[in-house]
Amino acid sequence: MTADERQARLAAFMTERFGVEADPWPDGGPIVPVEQHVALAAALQAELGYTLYVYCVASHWPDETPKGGDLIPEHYEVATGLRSVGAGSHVAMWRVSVPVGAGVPTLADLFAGADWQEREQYDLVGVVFDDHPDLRRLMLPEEWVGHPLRKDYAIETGHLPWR
Amino acid sequence: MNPWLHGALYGVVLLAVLMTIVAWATWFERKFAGRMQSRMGPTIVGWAGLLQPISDAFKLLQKEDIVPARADKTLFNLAPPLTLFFALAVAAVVPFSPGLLASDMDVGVLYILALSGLTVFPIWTAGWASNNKYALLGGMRAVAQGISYEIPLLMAAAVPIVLAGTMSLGGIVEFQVQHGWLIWWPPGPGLFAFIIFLLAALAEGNRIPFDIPEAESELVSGPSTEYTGIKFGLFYLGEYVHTMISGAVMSALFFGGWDGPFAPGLHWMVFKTLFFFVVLLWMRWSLVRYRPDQLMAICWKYLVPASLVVLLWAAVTVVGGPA
Amino acid sequence: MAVKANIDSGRWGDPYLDLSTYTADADLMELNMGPQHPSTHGVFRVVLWLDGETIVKAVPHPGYLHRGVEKLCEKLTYVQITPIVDKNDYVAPMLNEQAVNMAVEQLMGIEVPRRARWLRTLLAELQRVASHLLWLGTFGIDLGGALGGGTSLFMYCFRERELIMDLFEGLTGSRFHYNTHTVGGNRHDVPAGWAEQVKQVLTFIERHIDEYVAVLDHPIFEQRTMNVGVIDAELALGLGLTGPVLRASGVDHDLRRDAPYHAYDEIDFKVPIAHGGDCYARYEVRVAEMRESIRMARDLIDGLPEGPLVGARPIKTPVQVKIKSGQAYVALETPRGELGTYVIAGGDNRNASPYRFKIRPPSLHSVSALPWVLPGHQVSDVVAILGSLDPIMGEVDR
Amino acid sequence: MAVDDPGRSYSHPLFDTLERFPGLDLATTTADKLLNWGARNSLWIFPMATSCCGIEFMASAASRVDFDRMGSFTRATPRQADVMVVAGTITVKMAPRVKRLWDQMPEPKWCVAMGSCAISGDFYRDIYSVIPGIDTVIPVDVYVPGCPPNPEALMAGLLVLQEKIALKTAGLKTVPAGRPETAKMISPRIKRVGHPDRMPEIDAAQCAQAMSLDLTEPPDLLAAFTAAQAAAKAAREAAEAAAADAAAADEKGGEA
Repeated sequence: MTADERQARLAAFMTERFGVEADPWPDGGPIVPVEQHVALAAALQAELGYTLYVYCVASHWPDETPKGGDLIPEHYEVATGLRSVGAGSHVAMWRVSVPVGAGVPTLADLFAGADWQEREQYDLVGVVFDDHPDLRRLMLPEEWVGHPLRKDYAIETGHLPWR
Repeated sequence: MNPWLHGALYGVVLLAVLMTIVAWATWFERKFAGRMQSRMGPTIVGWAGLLQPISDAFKLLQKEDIVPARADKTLFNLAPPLTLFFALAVAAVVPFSPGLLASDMDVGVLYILALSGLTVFPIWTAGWASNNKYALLGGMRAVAQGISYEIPLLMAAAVPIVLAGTMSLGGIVEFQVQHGWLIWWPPGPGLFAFIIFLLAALAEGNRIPFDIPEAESELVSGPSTEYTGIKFGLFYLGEYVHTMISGAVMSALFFGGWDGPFAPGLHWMVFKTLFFFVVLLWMRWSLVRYRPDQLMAICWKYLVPASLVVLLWAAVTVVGGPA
Repeated sequence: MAVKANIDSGRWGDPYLDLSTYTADADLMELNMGPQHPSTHGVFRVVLWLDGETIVKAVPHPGYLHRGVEKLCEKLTYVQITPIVDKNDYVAPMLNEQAVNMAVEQLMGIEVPRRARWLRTLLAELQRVASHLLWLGTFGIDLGGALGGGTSLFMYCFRERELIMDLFEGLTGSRFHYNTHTVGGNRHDVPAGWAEQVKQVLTFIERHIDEYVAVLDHPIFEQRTMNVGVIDAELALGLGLTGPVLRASGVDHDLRRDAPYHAYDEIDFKVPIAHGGDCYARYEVRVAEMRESIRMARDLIDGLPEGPLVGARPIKTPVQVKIKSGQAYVALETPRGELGTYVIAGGDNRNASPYRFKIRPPSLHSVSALPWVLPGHQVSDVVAILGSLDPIMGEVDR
Repeated sequence: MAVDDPGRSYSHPLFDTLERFPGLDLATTTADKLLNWGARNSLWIFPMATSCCGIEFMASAASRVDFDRMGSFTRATPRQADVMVVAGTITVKMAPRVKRLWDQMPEPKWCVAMGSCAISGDFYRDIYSVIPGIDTVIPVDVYVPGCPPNPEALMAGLLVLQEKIALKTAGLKTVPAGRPETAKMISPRIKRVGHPDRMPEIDAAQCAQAMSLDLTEPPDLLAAFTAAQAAAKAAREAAEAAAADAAAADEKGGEA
């Protein structure tokens, strides 16, 4: 099966099972309700053969008012990617959006690799993952204050007595 | 001559000669390893880097002497000299040519085995006294390894004793001068005993592939991790002396000691000793190391039974065989 | 669910083991390996709980080289990012450059000229050989120690690696961080006589690979690596392991063949796999890959097409590369596995910077296998397993 | 190096004994030359290799460059090393460990900062987690610039270090080199070790954190640091004003 065929099958599957609009299919995958995050990953892993855990990317979006639009409140977006293995390998990607303070359900029960990836995103971006077995900082020291990849974190923040 | 005076004089001379040889043995090892690895080795300090060992010694001499705060100070300071002492003490009974030895004990071989059994104690002491987990692990490994390999070492050393009918090292060499080297004659037990002895001596001397107590890639530097300056230098020296002396013991036990044509006995003995030193170096720079449990398995599963069989073979040979 | 079942059945080690429930014969010993340790391949720390010499639980701590590259990239323009990502996987910088430039090209819809695609493929394969050589050498040190046979292997491997560094220096003027890829093509064209030099070097290395295999072909090496650090296919997939580590677990997956980019769909190559899942299988796969890469590089240098290295509208200033919006995930196969770049466009500098720039490092996933694999092994196996995973800390921590 | 070094800060059984006998001065002066020769020709290296420069460091140990030629090789434990080669970026998480390992090395010891990350932090210098140059933590003797420096450059750096050690016997001053702080480069908040403006509180806090490895930012240090920076700025402005006044007075005097 080629990557295009897989993409078409994925779109059909997600429309059918999770009510995601197949057209237009945005870059980075469609936005899926948070409650369906784990169910979707489990279905993709078990039924469509997306068994390779690829990435988990969280991004921070502060309050923003686009021109002539309404205020988009501060939120986190977590993008997840799973890959099918072998010929015509294809990445199934989708995103979930959560307000600051709310958590994203963890995928660590399905994919062992989600453990560290989610810890890293928690450490750097500040998204909390609910029911994570071991949610600690991964990159920065335990005593660190703040989450550097948030947009309100200054890049040159000092840390006495070292910098 | 008064045996005490003789022993003292000979000891001083032997110490001076041995230390000089060992100092340049480190230079030789670095050159040799360099050549094996398509490098040059030391070239800048002195002609062909010949002054490198002296430079290292002066450097080590002036380094700060650190004793870790929570170390056991007495034992910590005692371990390095003891290492060197036990290694050197073995040299007392090694005959370099007829009559040229500090003391021709009747129980020379037993004395060597007893002392080489003791060599693990300073290592263990160092590991325990350093109050460092890597050193402790190294010390524990050294003890486990030392105790296990003591048995095949002893059994293998018993083969020349049985064949020559004496425990004096000088006597064993004398026997070989008359009857031929033990590794060849009587055929069989000598050769196998030598292989077992070589493996066990490698393990006793903590050389690759059996250098698990030091194991730089796992245990940083093993028992000597916390030692600075000249104390580390003593460890280093002890290791080389031990290697050198085991080469000498091997040539005395199995390769006829000073026996050889054309040249005086001393030359032959030194030549054979250095030859074994090079063989050990060669193995060191071309093999990777075993894991501790595999090391134990080799000893208890293969070497101990094999050494028993070889010893029995030797006994049978003596009673009814060609000797 | 699946993860927990596998832990409970004892197939995988338990990273979440509660030590108070563990009953040892004597007290457990807590051993801290790193962050400065001779064989942690950089600054990496593993805390081990030992029962005797057997590992009960392992807790790795990365992050000692966390340089905030992702935050820095949000401040820089797309063109400026290229030399920054060189320093992530510093053993294969070429592929890092390619990864970020491919992502930008995809977002902007730029077509790369055929010659540039072939040259990129060639550089990627040469870099793969160099990287695997470095891995083989350091793996030797891990097993044989800094004062032993391992060092000899290390020296041989570095001798050959230097030749590839010379090739890159001849092409780009720099030994290490090349900055030779740019959005839409390559900066440096092949100099005169370079192709001949490449062929000579490849012949030389190919001959010497047989020597390394001969050096390692003895029972000690086999005993140290066989059945040590076994990662089964299910764990490897769940952890997101890719590249040689995944292929050593018996999964036939290679982005070069399965999701072709550059010129990989135009050339013919085999993807070596092994089924053991242990350190020896990973060694086998990497050595086979080295041979295959040399063969590919030879084909590539012979078939290098004529033509321009950059497109019709070359990028002259950094601010020319502007992307209003969009997200893209682009991946390629580095010597360590799938290196992905996730870019959310539309950031600072009037859209000339990314809003969020995430690198998906294969090494981080490899290292995350440690707590699952290490329990039950000995202290000595830690260095063998860590070495066989081939992590690069610059990439793990970024 | 050490015998007639009045500033010797460490204990050594041999030298301590020698110093008790004043008549031995002459002998020790001669011996000092020999010891210095030994020290500079046997530089055992402790590689603080963190990133890219670490690979080039390995290349310098390998066949083509091979610093074993001049008697240098690497030791994995700081206790047996003379030179710490800091090769690569040092992060806030790593810095206390570097400091601690440096403190574990026995005197006399030297530090080589290899590569621009270790020298100044390079382009990571403004990032929250990277320290702007290793010389804000430990004193550096030789800087080897490059990103990363070629193996030959590291070799040259070690030769420079040898010359520097030799100068010590000739009675010449060997203070740590000190990175030139040009006008264009923004000087880091924390001054390098030995800089006249460096606050002693910083030293104390770095030592304390190197021992405890607890990286919490000390709140009182932050307040003191801000106050000291303000005071230093005021003093600098006052000095500039005074200089301007003096220049003006000179001008007036010239006119008169």
